[in-house]
Amino acid sequence: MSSTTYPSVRAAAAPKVRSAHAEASRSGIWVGICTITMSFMAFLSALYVRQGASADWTHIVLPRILYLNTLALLLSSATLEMSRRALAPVSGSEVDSVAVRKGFAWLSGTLALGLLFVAGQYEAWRQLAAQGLYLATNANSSFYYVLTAMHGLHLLAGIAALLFVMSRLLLVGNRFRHSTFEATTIYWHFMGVLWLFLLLVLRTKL
Amino acid sequence: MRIKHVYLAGVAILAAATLTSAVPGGGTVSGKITYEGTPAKQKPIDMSKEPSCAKQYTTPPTTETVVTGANNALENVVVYISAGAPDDAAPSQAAVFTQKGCRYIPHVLAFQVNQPLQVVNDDQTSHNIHPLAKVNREWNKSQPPGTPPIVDKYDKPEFIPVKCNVHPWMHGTFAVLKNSHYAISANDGGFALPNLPPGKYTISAYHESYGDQSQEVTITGSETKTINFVFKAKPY
Amino acid sequence: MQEASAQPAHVHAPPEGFIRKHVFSLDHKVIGKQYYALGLLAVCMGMGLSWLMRFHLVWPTTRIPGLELLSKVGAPGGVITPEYYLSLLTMHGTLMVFFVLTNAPFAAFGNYFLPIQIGAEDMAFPRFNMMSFWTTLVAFLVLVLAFVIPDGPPISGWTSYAPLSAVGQDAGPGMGWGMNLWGISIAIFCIGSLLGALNFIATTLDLRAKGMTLMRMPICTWAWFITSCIALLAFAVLLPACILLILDRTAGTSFFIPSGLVVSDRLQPHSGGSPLLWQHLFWFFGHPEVYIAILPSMGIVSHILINSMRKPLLSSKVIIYCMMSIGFLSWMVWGHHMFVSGMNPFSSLLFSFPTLTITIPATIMTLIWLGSLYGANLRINAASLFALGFISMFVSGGVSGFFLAQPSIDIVLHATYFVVGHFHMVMGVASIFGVFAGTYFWYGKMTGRMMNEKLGQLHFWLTFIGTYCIFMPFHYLGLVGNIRRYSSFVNDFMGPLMPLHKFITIAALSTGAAQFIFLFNLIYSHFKGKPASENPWEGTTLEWSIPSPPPWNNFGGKHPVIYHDPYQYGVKGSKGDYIMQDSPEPSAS
Amino acid sequence: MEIAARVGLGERLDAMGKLFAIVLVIIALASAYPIAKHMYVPPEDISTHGHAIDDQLSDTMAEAGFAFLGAQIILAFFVWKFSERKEGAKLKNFPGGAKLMVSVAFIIVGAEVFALGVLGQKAWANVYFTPPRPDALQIQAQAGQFAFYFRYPGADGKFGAIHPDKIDEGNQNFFGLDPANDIEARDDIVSGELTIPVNREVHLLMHAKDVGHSFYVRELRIQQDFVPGLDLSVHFTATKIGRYEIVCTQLCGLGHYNMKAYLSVMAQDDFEKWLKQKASEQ
Repeated sequence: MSSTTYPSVRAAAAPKVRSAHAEASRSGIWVGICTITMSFMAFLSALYVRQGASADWTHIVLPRILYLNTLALLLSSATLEMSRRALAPVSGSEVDSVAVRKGFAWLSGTLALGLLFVAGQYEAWRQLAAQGLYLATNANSSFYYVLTAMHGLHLLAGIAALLFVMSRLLLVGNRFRHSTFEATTIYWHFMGVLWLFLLLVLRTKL
Repeated sequence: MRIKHVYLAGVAILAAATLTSAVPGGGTVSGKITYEGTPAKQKPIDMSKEPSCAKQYTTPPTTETVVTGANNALENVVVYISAGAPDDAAPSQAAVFTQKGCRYIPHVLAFQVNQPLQVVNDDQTSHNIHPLAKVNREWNKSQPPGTPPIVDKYDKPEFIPVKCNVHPWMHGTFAVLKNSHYAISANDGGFALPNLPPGKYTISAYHESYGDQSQEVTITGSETKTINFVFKAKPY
Repeated sequence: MQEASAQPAHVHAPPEGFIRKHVFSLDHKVIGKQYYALGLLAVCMGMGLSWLMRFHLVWPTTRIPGLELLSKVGAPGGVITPEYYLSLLTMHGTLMVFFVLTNAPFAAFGNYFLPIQIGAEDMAFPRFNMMSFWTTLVAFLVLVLAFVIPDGPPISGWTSYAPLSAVGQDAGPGMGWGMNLWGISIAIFCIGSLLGALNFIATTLDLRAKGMTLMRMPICTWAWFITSCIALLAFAVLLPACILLILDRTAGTSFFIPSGLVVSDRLQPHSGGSPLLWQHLFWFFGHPEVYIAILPSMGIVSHILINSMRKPLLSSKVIIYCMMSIGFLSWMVWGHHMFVSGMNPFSSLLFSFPTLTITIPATIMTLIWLGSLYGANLRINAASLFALGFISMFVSGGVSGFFLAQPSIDIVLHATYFVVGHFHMVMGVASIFGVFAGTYFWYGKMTGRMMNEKLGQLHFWLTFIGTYCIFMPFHYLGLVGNIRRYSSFVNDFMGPLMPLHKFITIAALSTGAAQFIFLFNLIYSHFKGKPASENPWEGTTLEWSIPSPPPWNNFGGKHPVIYHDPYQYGVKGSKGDYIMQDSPEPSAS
Repeated sequence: MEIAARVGLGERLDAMGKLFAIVLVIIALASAYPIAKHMYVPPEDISTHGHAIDDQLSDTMAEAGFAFLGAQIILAFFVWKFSERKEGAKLKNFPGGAKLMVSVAFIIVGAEVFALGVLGQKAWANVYFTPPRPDALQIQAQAGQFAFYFRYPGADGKFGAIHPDKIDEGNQNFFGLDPANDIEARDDIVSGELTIPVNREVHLLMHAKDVGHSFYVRELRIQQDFVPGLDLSVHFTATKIGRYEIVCTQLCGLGHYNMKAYLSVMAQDDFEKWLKQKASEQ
């Protein structure tokens, strides 16, 4: 999807009218992020306690592909940012404008990269399994699978949100809502940050 | 009439039908079970946590994993036909396993596949029956005093250790057997398998601590064959 | 500010058809009632279970006719087996803590009144709201499913300590699929509660009417808000714990199961896990959960008390700050459940101190409630009686907490009936009193008909006296050393205590029976109760400015503007001794 | 009273406020009575550290009782005095208002928290912060579903190693000892009853066989969980000869209610006799 085929139109910034509902969805997503962070903190404290609990703590080598996945996820954040810029001027009602097409293209890119990440994570699992490291093999592998699976689930929710926004963009009469899109963006970026943090933990602790 | 029965029985054996293959006046395998070496010392059971049981004994009862009799006789050994005899239809009367004085009576209960099993609680305390079956379905039930007997049956042959989760010293054995030819050695170690129709049999003896042994025997008519089993006893 | 265009589209068209109106409704009021109904169902079950337990404890061998129909294995011939007693105990605790104490005062009343009290047309995310209820309902169904599966309900108590809860079937009857269902149910419940809490917070932050500053919110709104903040973090910890537990049970991992365990003569194929890890995770949720249960009732009771006293509290702000500090402290005290569980003894001291410190805000609140009564013109009715009863219960349950907060005394009282008496009074009965008060107070608003006052007061007297008769003796039993969670008392020290146990059982059965008055009142008044006016209690907050029951979008499309602090009582107002929050007339202050 | 009329209540209700006050006072006094009369108290303490705990308990009881009665009676009094006054009765505010309440709470409760929370911790320290004396008698306690077993090191003073796979309850091998290959295990003395000499410190090494359990002897003022995979220990000195009950206080499964053993405290020479007799049974 080459977004360059379109002439870059510098559109006037849309008037910033923030409705109560938009505010709510924004604080909603931040609250959601708090609780997700909290639950991952719980997992991690479990990891620390479990490591201290007994001497069976070993070491597993992270599959290389994880770094590619990370790259894909970071790129997806970038493309999402591009689409946010593209869609900033789009008003609730406009259909099939250049800006909409452009934003949609960037969104599709984000979606593709997101799916790529998920696929990559799955591949990483298969590589570990090939080494004979399964969920129950040892504490380290258990935590690896649990943490990546949890992050993966949350990311799939993000992908669902992306699809929702894209469908809203395509719908006739464009029911696109900036608040929803913004919430999705924040969530997606958070998924990226969370993954970087998890990667750090996996690398240092496992 | 009798001729007919024998005839039928013969057919039954040949066709390995599930009719009862016991023949009155058939051959008999009998013998004595003994041990050599020093068996593990049986320790007195401390039932003080269950006064209603403890007060039934003047001297504390001992464990029953190895019960011996005069001149090295070995009790509680299940002697059965592991090969050569056809499977029998299960008798309808139930094999009864009684909990009395926080012990299992009998300590070893032998019965047939699909024969009804009845577990009775004669104590004033609540018991728990947990047969640790592997091939059969495992269950784990409690039986408060004065409640109806637990009725169950097993559909595969197996030697099943039985324990009471509430009273750790209570241990017994279910011997679930394929046919009706079995005996449990008495305190003098003696046993007898009567009414065996002619044929070649594998006689096995099972002890909960010392495991399985078997010997071949061939019955031609109404003779009595003597077979003895000797188990190696270990002090620990 | 929220002009109509700012409102989410779905709030505009009133729902059509029975299903959309009453079943899969997006209306926070319907959802609130649904939560209430679920709580009611759960509390009836929980109470029934406690009846069976109390009966079994004092008449262990007496057969209970028809009980064998409930479970043939668990109650052969109608006599409860030890493991079935533990099943009842586990289900009682789980139902009460999760589906009653978390649902009724928080989710039910909160859903119904939080948006109204801040002048919003609905919750911020009505679809989430609906989802959170239906998720909770699924959790409930999964839990009670344990009653009908052959395996039976789990026997490891509502705290499900590992490794008993983690090793599976070998641990005993009910620890197979029964336990799995428990874990799954609680995990689902967490998700539902998280959605709900998120909704509460976003709504409170962003959908307040014009002029409704945070400090102008009624105390109960504050209580629900603070509670949602606690719930948001607490359930976010319980959920991972449940996931790890389920993995240990089903996937063979070893998070909570150490090496070399021999259960039912079988060497368990696990290694290296930490049983204390479960306790830490569980109580890190578990103690805040206590405040999730009690804070909303504190708010409701303050709200009702002010209305009945016809004068504001000495200081609502202080009450709110106290609730905040309790909420905050609740994160540092989980370890006081584990004084004798093999934690480092130094950490016991560290946990003991903040626990004792919680007494300070609790005492301040009590003193403010008491002090505010001075010089009031207290209107006595079922609602205010239950509110006063709450204070009494809160004090009684609170002082016993002072014992358990000290590790040294906990050596003697841990796991005795003293603990049971303590948390039943302060967390169970007290918060249920809050629910009763709220019900008598708001029933008219919720249904359009008032509850029968005479029956209400009769219900109060029986319940108030009854609960003291049940739970005070628990403390005495504990002092002597009566251990909790015993299905029958075969211990040497039990003999002299049996009369007290009989007394408790009789009190429990009769107090339970008294609750049928409430149930009857609830149903009877729905059809035959006196029609409720818009503002029967002469209240000042927004819920009294709209018809009873409120229209589907609460304010009929109007957007209230707030001029006053919530509680303008004892002033010269146009309607009487009070001024509504949304009335432009000058306030006293 | 029109309010009462509106909610469907015929007659005046001021009686109810008074009734509440009376009932509350009765309840408060009735609740305090059994405590004041010491009708329900822990059994006599037979340990060297227990008295500190008992003092702590009675101090707390005094303060808690005071707070309890005080609060309930004040509540009753105010409800009596200020419920259902005649319409337009003058509303008053408590002199001092919220500030007073806050400062009172901080001072009184703060002092209490300090007194009990900080100074009172020595009772806890007595149990947990003092190491066992080197000459303390070492006994290993094992908790399993649903019984306690106790192991004495025997003549060699060493405990044989534990092999979980060797555990065989039917054969009374509760600890999973391997006497065939492990000499240290041969002379270990295993008993279902915890027998200890009087006035000698005992160092109890705690081992859980299957799930969590707890060791509680009321008279000893000792309660400690068995945590699987965690080697904990407690130490205590019994000062009174007698037979006391050991109970499990950590829910451990269907037999929890029946999981108990006995602690018998003997004179030194009786204890040695007992050991000999036990050794002969092994």
